[in-house]
Order: sequence, then structure tokens, then C-alpha cells
Amino acid sequence: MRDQSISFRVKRGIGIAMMLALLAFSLLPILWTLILALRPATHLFEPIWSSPTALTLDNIASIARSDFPRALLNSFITAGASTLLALLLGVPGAFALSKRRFSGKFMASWLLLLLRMAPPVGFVIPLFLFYVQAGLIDTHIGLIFAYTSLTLPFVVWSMWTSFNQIPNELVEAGLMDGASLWQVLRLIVLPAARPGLVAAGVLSFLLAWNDFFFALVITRSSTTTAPVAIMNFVSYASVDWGAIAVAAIALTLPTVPIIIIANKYIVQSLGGAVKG
Amino acid sequence: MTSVRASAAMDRSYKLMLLPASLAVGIFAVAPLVGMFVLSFTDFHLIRGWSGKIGLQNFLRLAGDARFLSSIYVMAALSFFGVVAQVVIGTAIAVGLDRIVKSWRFARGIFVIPFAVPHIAVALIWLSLFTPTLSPITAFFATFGIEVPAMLTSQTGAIAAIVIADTWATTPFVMLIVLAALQGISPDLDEAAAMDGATRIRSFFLITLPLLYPTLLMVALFRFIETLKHFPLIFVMTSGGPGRATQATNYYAYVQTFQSSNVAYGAAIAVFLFIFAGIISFYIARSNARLSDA
Amino acid sequence: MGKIRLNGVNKRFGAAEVIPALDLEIEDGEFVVFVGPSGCGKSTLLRLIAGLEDMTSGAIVIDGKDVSNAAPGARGLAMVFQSYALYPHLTVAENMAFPLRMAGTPTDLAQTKIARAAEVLNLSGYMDRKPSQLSGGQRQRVAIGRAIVREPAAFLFDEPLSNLDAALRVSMRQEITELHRKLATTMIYVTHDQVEAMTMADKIVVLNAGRIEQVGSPIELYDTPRNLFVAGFIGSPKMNLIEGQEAQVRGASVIGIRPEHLDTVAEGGWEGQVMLAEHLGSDTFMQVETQAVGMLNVRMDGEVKARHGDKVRVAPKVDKMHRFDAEGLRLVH
Amino acid sequence: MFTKRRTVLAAALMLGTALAGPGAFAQQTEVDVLLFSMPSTLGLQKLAPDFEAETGIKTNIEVVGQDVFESRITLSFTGGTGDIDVVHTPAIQVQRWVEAGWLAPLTQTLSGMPDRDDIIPATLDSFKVGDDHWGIPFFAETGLLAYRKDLLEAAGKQPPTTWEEMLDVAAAIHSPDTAGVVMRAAPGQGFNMFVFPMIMRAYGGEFFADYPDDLTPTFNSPETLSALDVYIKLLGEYGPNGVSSFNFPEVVAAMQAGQAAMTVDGTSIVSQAVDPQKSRFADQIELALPPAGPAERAPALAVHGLGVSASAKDPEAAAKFVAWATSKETMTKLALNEAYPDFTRASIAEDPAVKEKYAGIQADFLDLRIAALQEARSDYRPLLPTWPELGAAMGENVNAALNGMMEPQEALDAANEEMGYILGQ
Repeated sequence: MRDQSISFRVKRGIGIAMMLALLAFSLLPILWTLILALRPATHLFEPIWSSPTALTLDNIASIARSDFPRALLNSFITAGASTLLALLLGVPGAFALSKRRFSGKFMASWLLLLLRMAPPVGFVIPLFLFYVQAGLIDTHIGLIFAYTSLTLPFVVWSMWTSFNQIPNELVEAGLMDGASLWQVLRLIVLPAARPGLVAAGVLSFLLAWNDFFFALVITRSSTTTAPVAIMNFVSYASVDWGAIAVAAIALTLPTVPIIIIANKYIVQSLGGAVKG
Repeated sequence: MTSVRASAAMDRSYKLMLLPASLAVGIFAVAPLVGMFVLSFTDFHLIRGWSGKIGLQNFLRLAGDARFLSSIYVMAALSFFGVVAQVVIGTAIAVGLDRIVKSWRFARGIFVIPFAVPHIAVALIWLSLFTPTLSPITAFFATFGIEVPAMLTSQTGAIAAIVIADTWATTPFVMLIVLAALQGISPDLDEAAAMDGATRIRSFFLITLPLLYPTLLMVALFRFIETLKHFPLIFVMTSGGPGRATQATNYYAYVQTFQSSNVAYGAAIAVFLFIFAGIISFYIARSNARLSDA
Repeated sequence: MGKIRLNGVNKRFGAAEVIPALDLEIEDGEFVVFVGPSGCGKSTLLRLIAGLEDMTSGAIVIDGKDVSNAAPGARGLAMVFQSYALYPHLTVAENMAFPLRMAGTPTDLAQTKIARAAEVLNLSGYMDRKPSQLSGGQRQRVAIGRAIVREPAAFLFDEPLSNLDAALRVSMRQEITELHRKLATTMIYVTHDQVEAMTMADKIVVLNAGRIEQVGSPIELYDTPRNLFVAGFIGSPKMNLIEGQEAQVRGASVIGIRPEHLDTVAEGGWEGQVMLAEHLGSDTFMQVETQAVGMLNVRMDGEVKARHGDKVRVAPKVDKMHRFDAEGLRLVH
Repeated sequence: MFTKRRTVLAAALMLGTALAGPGAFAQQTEVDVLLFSMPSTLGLQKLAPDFEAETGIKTNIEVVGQDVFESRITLSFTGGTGDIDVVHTPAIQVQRWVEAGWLAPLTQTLSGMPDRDDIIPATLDSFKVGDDHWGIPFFAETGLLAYRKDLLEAAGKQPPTTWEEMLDVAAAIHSPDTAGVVMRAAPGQGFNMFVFPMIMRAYGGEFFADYPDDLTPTFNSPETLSALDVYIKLLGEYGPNGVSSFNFPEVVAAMQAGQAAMTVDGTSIVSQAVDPQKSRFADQIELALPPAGPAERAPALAVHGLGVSASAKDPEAAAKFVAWATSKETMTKLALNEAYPDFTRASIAEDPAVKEKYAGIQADFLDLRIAALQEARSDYRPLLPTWPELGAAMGENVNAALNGMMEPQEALDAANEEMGYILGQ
């Protein structure tokens, strides 16, 4: 029953053209950043086609020598540890929220959403003042905790949704088979909810990795993260576009493979969630 | 007879599972929020400190602050156009990948790349694209003698620029969710519609789209709330300009807090945003609860 | 061993009493079927026995031991779920090994048990597959296999056949019966399908609104239903229940006649018109609309020439008639 | 727990080491320095080992971007985090910080400096609040004009000496390829409010009725209005596409890429236009004094110094660092090593090596700079604690007028009213 009429082909052609345009919209800014990263300062401001061979690795070398790699490492440590912490604390909580019978589930889900949506600009100052008291300014642990305020509500909320898709019978089968609740979670529910776990982990990592604001306020020299460090290339009288482009790429490189690999799981886990 | 609890131990396990998460949420997330509310009733100033005065003065001032009111207008514009663009384009890509050019499955991995770029980098990349002296877009059109209008010099243009950058970065998220929903809609329905004589386009609008509607609404609300928190894009791309044309409410809170040191007033603006987000998330949570009951 | 006793078992959800206090004895090795319409509490009762729900009050005693406070896994019971509840990430062999792993059974002993169960259930060829690669019937068998390896005191089945197609359901029914004979272990089986109950059970427990309506062997229930509910629930096609004058004549508020206890007669009886005739070859089912007593289900042996619109006369076998009083309870002669 | 035990252990270790992070070993005298990024501060960072070798005091010099700096400094001081001993102190901030009690006076350190008279007096005065000095200058930037010699010659025009002439020259050389003029326009006390007062003052406009005695705002005076009209006309008619959102990076880029023929901006901007490493038109660009007006010539002035935090761990060591960093010796090294013509000691301009280096830019470059500095008013931007807010209010309204979102008079009135509100608070 395949329709191969001319009008069908035209429509398909329009569809493909639209997709190509959208693909260009997605990719060209990335390509532009790559070009910017490889252009010497003297040719930065002219179009690539007028001097296609004026390329240099100087920008990369200068980034490599700067403090930026250390900031990148800080980003990794804090985003990674906060994700790990959020999963460690949040997954059992989400499991209990999903499988335990109790009233107030609605309030709990509202609270979690609300926390995820709170504007950091409002509470970053109280957080800062508290951190000063607690001696957590410019420490990894302080930033990890701050990020956990973002990642934990997110992890609980999204794992809750994931666990709702795991049939209760699976939990009960495990209990009948002699497993404790913790064993059920570890041996049965988590493996069965793996797409959701991967999605929650990846998205929560991105959430922390993306942050600019917390790091700006509560870090100092030793724990600055990459999104803040990138702003150091905007200096008193000049903006080092080449360095910024290299830094932007460096900042994106670790997350691109993660998102490419994980997008399948995100779709899978969301798939169940949106079906309800 | 006394009540018997066969699964008291199980219940203890459940509570044990909930406890660390609840504590952590309370300490990391709720406590600073309480701090925010407290601050909003004071007159704390980063330089002048706190006079000891507590009251509603910040909220009263908000009501008459023209900059605050215009910041809401800017926020509304940024949110509305951003969300519409992201949902429309995200849906278009998802439908394209899932229904029109199925052989392009590989392209999904490419479409998601912008989602992995941190917002601060997004802002810097698009700033360079919207700076006429630097932009390859301007240069490209200039070779044909066409002058691309400068985006960042008018309110419309600057809002459009932020919306475009935001759309670029977050459309993939919408796409992933819509894709997920699409895969839950059986292609049988399209075939049934075809048997009933509907063209593919009509069957998309009459069958697929209504089925996607709850998903689209949900993702739109989510994106909407995220757009209320716009910061890096405005901070880097326009610094709130031209004039104050892109000082959205969240950014205005930043300006008050950090540039003018009026922490308490900034907190009051944030409280306003928080309450607003609370209303919307109440709606999300309620529809969500309905979904999971069904 | 698997003797189970329920003493005053009671369950409430808030204000709603789902199961009023109830007593029941299940003998070792018995095949007991809980049957009733959906929502009658049969699954809840099973889950109370399993320990998956908390009782509000009462006691459950297995082999003389009060397990009311024991965790589900500690009661020595195995359960087969309606959806099979196979662990999707584990292979067939790993699924079956899971309860043994939890019990800390040594690996080689576990292997032997699994192999034996697999053989009994014809699963030997599929041990390395994941549940998603199996057919419905195979999944059902894996679920049973996972229950068998534990060598439980009793098996609990929660509507295990409802997700299978009709043909498979019949053959699985036989397989489970066969299994019960082989293992001679207590089995408690929940279904809403009275055919399953009749064919499989040693003892049927008919439940309605959380209350036990009758306990007995299939034939006892069939021949002497204790009340109108059981009379109407057991048997297919349903027993004809007749109220009004015809019942009063016989000193009852309601009389019941099973379809096979109605005959066509040349004279007398009730006159009616055939509204529907189903010819199965071995039997003929008819629905006859009568003036006197309304619609009647009639079952005749062999092929009977009858078509829609034919006029017939049907008469009950009086000695097979059931009589019920105004409360719906059976009247004894 | 539910993940493998090893992972948990790794996480615990990671958290543990993070806890034991900074400050665990600090016993030697240390000075924490926070600077914002400019060639001289980056150069200072490189010279830090010299200071340690001389004094045995260890320094942690952190150089951050300007935006990061501003958020951080306020928070660190307010919160009393104690992570700053020596701080980069822009003169426009000094009153504010002193009012808040964040700085320690440096009067004693200053009087102990052997060659204090060498410091250009106008720059030193910027840091005087009350009877004390609260910072020692190390950077002074003034306004200069940069123009494309080749284009002006082709049009038969002389370099403009007044803003009127500037309009005239811009009109003559403006073309689709090369705009007549480019200036920063983005809203901000350090952005458009760094360049606009040059025009305003030239036309006789003042911020206040009688600074510092009578702080009644007069930003909506007819003088300022004519200045704003010139600013709008220059950029609106002869500026490159999109100029009204330009900040210094775009200004630099436009000059370097030949997209604009003239600019008036600080020395650190215009000197990049003549830097052959970055600019492809370096040899065509000449520098001159900024244009004057009916009232006066008012070159921009931006002075930065080093201050000592009131909560410095070791005030003495911190003061030592400040003295070292602003010493003639260090400044000379910086002037030679980096692009740093903005030194604040007069004698360095006499140093033959320095002279030779900056003659490379333009033979009379250092003289031009000194000449401009001499004409510059120390209250180019008023030294008030509320300046950041005042500057933001003016900058935003001026930018709105530039972009046609407000009528010039309307914008000035709005700014004036907001200034009154801020000062009245």
C-alpha cells in the first residue's frame, strides 16, 4: 500500500529539506565554534572563506597552559560527585515514594518540582552566608552540596517516575522469593529500571555541569569550575574569542559522547513516563 | 484484638530509604529557600548590612517598581516565544525522525549535541554569532551585498536573539521527550487513518497531534518554568540591554542583588518568581498525579 | 507439609472493610481454588496469606506456626503472579535461581534443583533466554519453575492463566493439575473463572464481597449450592433462577434449575419460543423465551433440531430442582 | 547500599580529600591577591616568584574576569570569607568599599615608600578618602583618539580636534566597508559611561550641581543633551551595523578588522588597534588626543590600584606586597614585559628601554598619554559610594536613547530621576 505518487515525493522532499535545515541550525554554530578555535587573532574577524588556510593551534596551546584544565577537572569532580550523591540518596528515596503506600504523595511531588524550579538567585545569598559560617566556601564538598540541591530533587523526581513503571508484582515476586526490600531494589528494580537510572544520572550530571551561578558565588581560586573560568577570558579590555571557543569546546567535549550514548536511554525512560 | 503488622520491618526499610533523601533535601534545598523568604522581609544590603527592620516593605516596593513590572513583560516575551519555538521545532524534528525520514535514526545523536553545551558556552557562541563585526552570518550575507540587521540593538531583536540561542540549546530536550511519546503511539493508528482516507498530513494533525497533546503540554510547562530562570544568556549576550530591554525578572533580581547590593529586594523578587513557579508546578504535579492514577 | 489455617483474618482499608473476619482451613496437599467475581477480595485474601498485605487483625498459621508477623519471604510460600513477574534482566536460569540465591543455597545444589524443575516444565532448551524472548506459555512455565525450586510449603497462584489465549489456557490448566499430582504440595489458586475452579480444585472457596459463601468440593458446590450466589456463580451456562408463582408453588422464594435439567416435552411444561440455538454437535444450547418464567437456558445432549423462532415446550426435572428462601439460602427438603 | 562497595568507597575518599582541600598546609606567611584580568595583572602574576624570593612571603595571585571579579569581591567582603588580602581596587569603587569598612588604610605604607613623589598625583588622589589613602595606584588609563591615517588622507581631512570636527570627518570617510566611527555603547557604568562623559564634559555637562558639595543630579541639562545628540548622531549615522550594542571587544574588533575608521576610547583599547600582533591595520592607525568641545577637553580616566583588605590575615605582609607591586622597579619590568603603557609613575616614561618599546607604537605615544592624563579630571566619573548604581542607571537610559527606544531628553530625565532616587535612599 505504498503511495509513490508525485505529490507524495514532493511532500517527502519538503520533509527532508526541512530536516536538513534543522540539522544545519543544530550543527553550524558548533562548526563555527570549531573554526573560531582554530583561527589566529589577526584573522578572527574575517570570514573563513576569505582566508581558509589561516589556522593555528595557538589557542589550544594557550588554554592548555592556563588554569582552565584545572577548572575542568573541578567541574568533573563536583558534577560527578554530586550526581553520585544524588543517586545514592535519591534512588532509595524514590523507590520508597513509588512503592510505599502513603498519603501525601502529591505534596511530595509538588515539593520536589518546586525545589527544582526555585530561582537560585534568591537563595544563593543565604547559602553563601551559611557556607561562610560552615567554612565551606571554595571547597569541593561545599560545591557538591550546593549542586546536590539541584540534582537530588531532580533524581528523586525522575526515578520516582521510572519506578512507577516497574510493576508492583516484580517487587512482590522478589519479596516472596525471600529478598529484603533493599535486595529487591538492588537486584531486581534497579536493573529493570536501568534506562531511567542512566537518564537520571546523565541529566543530573548535566544539570550540575551546566551551572554557572553557584560556582560564581561559592567558589574561589582553588575550586573554580569551567563555566566560571571561561568568563576569565573576558578581561578588562579584550575578549579572547579564540580561547573562549577552545574553552567552550573543551567544556562540551566530555558531555557530547555522554549525551549521544545516553539519548537512547533518555527516550526509553521518558517513553514510559509520558505514557503514564 | 491488637493490630497486626506483618510488614512492619518492610515499612521500617521504606522509612530508612526515605530518611537520607528527606534530610538531604531539607538541608541542601529547603533551608536556603527558607533563608530566601526570611531575607525578603528584611532590608539587608550587602554594604550597609541590616538595620533590624522586618516587614513587607520590599513587596510594597515591588508593586510600584516600573522596572520590575517591565521585567515581567520581558520575561513573558522570552518565555512565550522560547517555549513555542522549542515545542514546535522539537516536535518537528521528532516527527521527522520518527515518521518522515526513518532512515535518519543516526541523526538523533547529532540533534542532541547542542543540549550538551553548557549555557554559558551557548551564550558566548551566540554572542559571537550576533556580533556583526565577528559574525560569519553577517559576513556571508555581506558577500551578496545584503546587510543583516543587528539583533542586539532593539528590544525585539535582542529578545529574538536570546530566544534563538535558548531554542538552539534546549530544543533537543523537547525532541527527546516528544520522540519518546511518539514511540508510544502505535503506527497502526496512522495506518487506520490512511484506510479511512486521511492524508498523512491530516492524520498527523487529527490523530498523532491530539495524542501528543498531554506530552506537549507537560514539556511546555517544564520549559516555561526553566525559561523563568533565564540567566547566562542575558548576562553574557545583552547584559540586560539595549537599555533595559532584556532585563527579565530573574536577571533583575540578579541586578538588584549583585550590582546594587540590595539583597533583600532581590530576594523579594525571587520570592515572587518562586510563588509563580509554585503555581505552575502545582498544576504539573496535579496532572502528573492524574496520569499515574489512570 | 503445607497445612494453612486462617483465624479471624480481617482486612480494612481505612473505613472500608474489604475482608470481614474470616476462618478457613486448608489441608496439606490440597488444591484449593478461591473463586468469585472481580473485586470479591479473593486476591486480597491470597496476598494476606502471602504476607504482601497487612492484616488488620487475625492470625495466619502455617504448619502450626503463626506467621502473621513474618515477612513474605519467610513464610515458606511461593507465588505465581498474573503477569508472571519475571525479572526482565535475568535469564530463565537466573530467574529460577533467584529464590535459591536469596536462601543461600549452595550453587551445585541449586543447579540440580533448577535442572530438575526445568525438565519437569520442558524448559531445558530455553535456560539462557531472557523473558522477553519467550512466548506467553513459556513465561508462565518459568514463573512456575521459579516457584517450584523453592520447594515451598504451598504454592499461591494469582489468576495465572488470565493472560493466555483460550487453547493455551486449557493445556496449562492440565499441566498445573498434573504438576499438583506430581508434587502433592498444597496449592492455593485464585481465579474468577469457575471452569478453572471446577476442573482443578480439590476444594473450592467461593468468595463474595470478602465473605466466604461456601467451601466444598466442586461437585458439592454444583449439586448443593448453599445459597443463590453460589448457585448462580458455579456452572456454565448459568443456572436458571425463577421467582414468582412457580417458586411459591414449590414452597420457595426462588427456584433454580440447571440448563441440563430442562427437557423438551410434547405436552405440559412451559411453552416458549427459541430465541437462540447453538449447535456444538455434542450438545445443543438454547435460550427459550417463555411466557410463564421468562428466559431459560436449556442444554440438550447431542444434536437437536431447533431454530430461531421454533415453538417448544420445556419441563424441569423436578428432583433436580434447587429451592431457596427469601434470604437466598438453600432450603433442605 | 545498592551500588558496588568499591564505588561507595571511592566516593567517600573523593569527598574526604575534598574536605581536606585548601588551607590544610598553610603555615608559611601567605598573601592572597585577587586581581582582574588585564595585561599588567597577568604580568604581575608571572613576577610573583621575585617577590617571594625577596621577602620569603608566598603569594597566591588569582586573576579573574571582570564579571567574576565584581560578584566575588562583594561577597567575599560581606561574608568575611577572608580569602582576599590584597585586592584590585578600581578608584571608582574605593569610596564604596571604604564606607563598607572593607579596606585597611595604606597611608603608612605610602609614607614609607622612598619614591612616593614619583607617583602621578592625580592617580594617587583618587584613593584618598577622608585623611587616608586606601589604595596605591598601579594602572591609569586615559582616553585617546585612534584614526585611520590612510582614509583621512584620502578624504583630505585632518584628524579631528573637536567633536564637531569628528562629525564632519566621520561624514566624509564613512563608507559601507568602513564605518566612520565606532565607540562603545553597551549599557554599564564601565561601558558607555566610560566614554560618554568625554563628550558630556566637552559640552559642559555635569553629573551634579556642585560635586562633591551639592549632589543634586543635573544629568538632564541642555549641555548634556547636546552631548547626547552628538553621541547618537556619531554612532547612529556613521557607526557600523549594530554599534549601539557594542562593548569594548566589538570596538577593538571593528578597528582591528578595518570595519571602522575612528574610535575614542581608553588607552588599553586603542593600543590594541595599533598592535601588529592582532591588528591588520596597525601601521595605518594613528593616535591623538581625544576631541574637545565648547567647554573643555575631558579625556576619560580610569585609575586602578591595589588595596589591602581590612580582614587581611597578615596586614603587614599584604602592605609589603602592595609596595612591591607598585614600586618603580616592578612597574618598569611590567612595562617592558607586557602591553602596559598605563603605569602610574612619571619616571618610567623616562626609562630609555620603555621609551623605545612604546615608540614602536607611535613616536609620541607616551607623551600623548601624559598630556591626556594631565588634562583628565580626577572626578571624571564621580567618586561616590553609589557610583555603580548611578552609573548603571545613566548607562541604561543613555543606551536606550542610542537605540531609539527613548527620546534623548526623555532618557536624560529618566536617568536624572533615578539618580535622585538612588542618592535619596
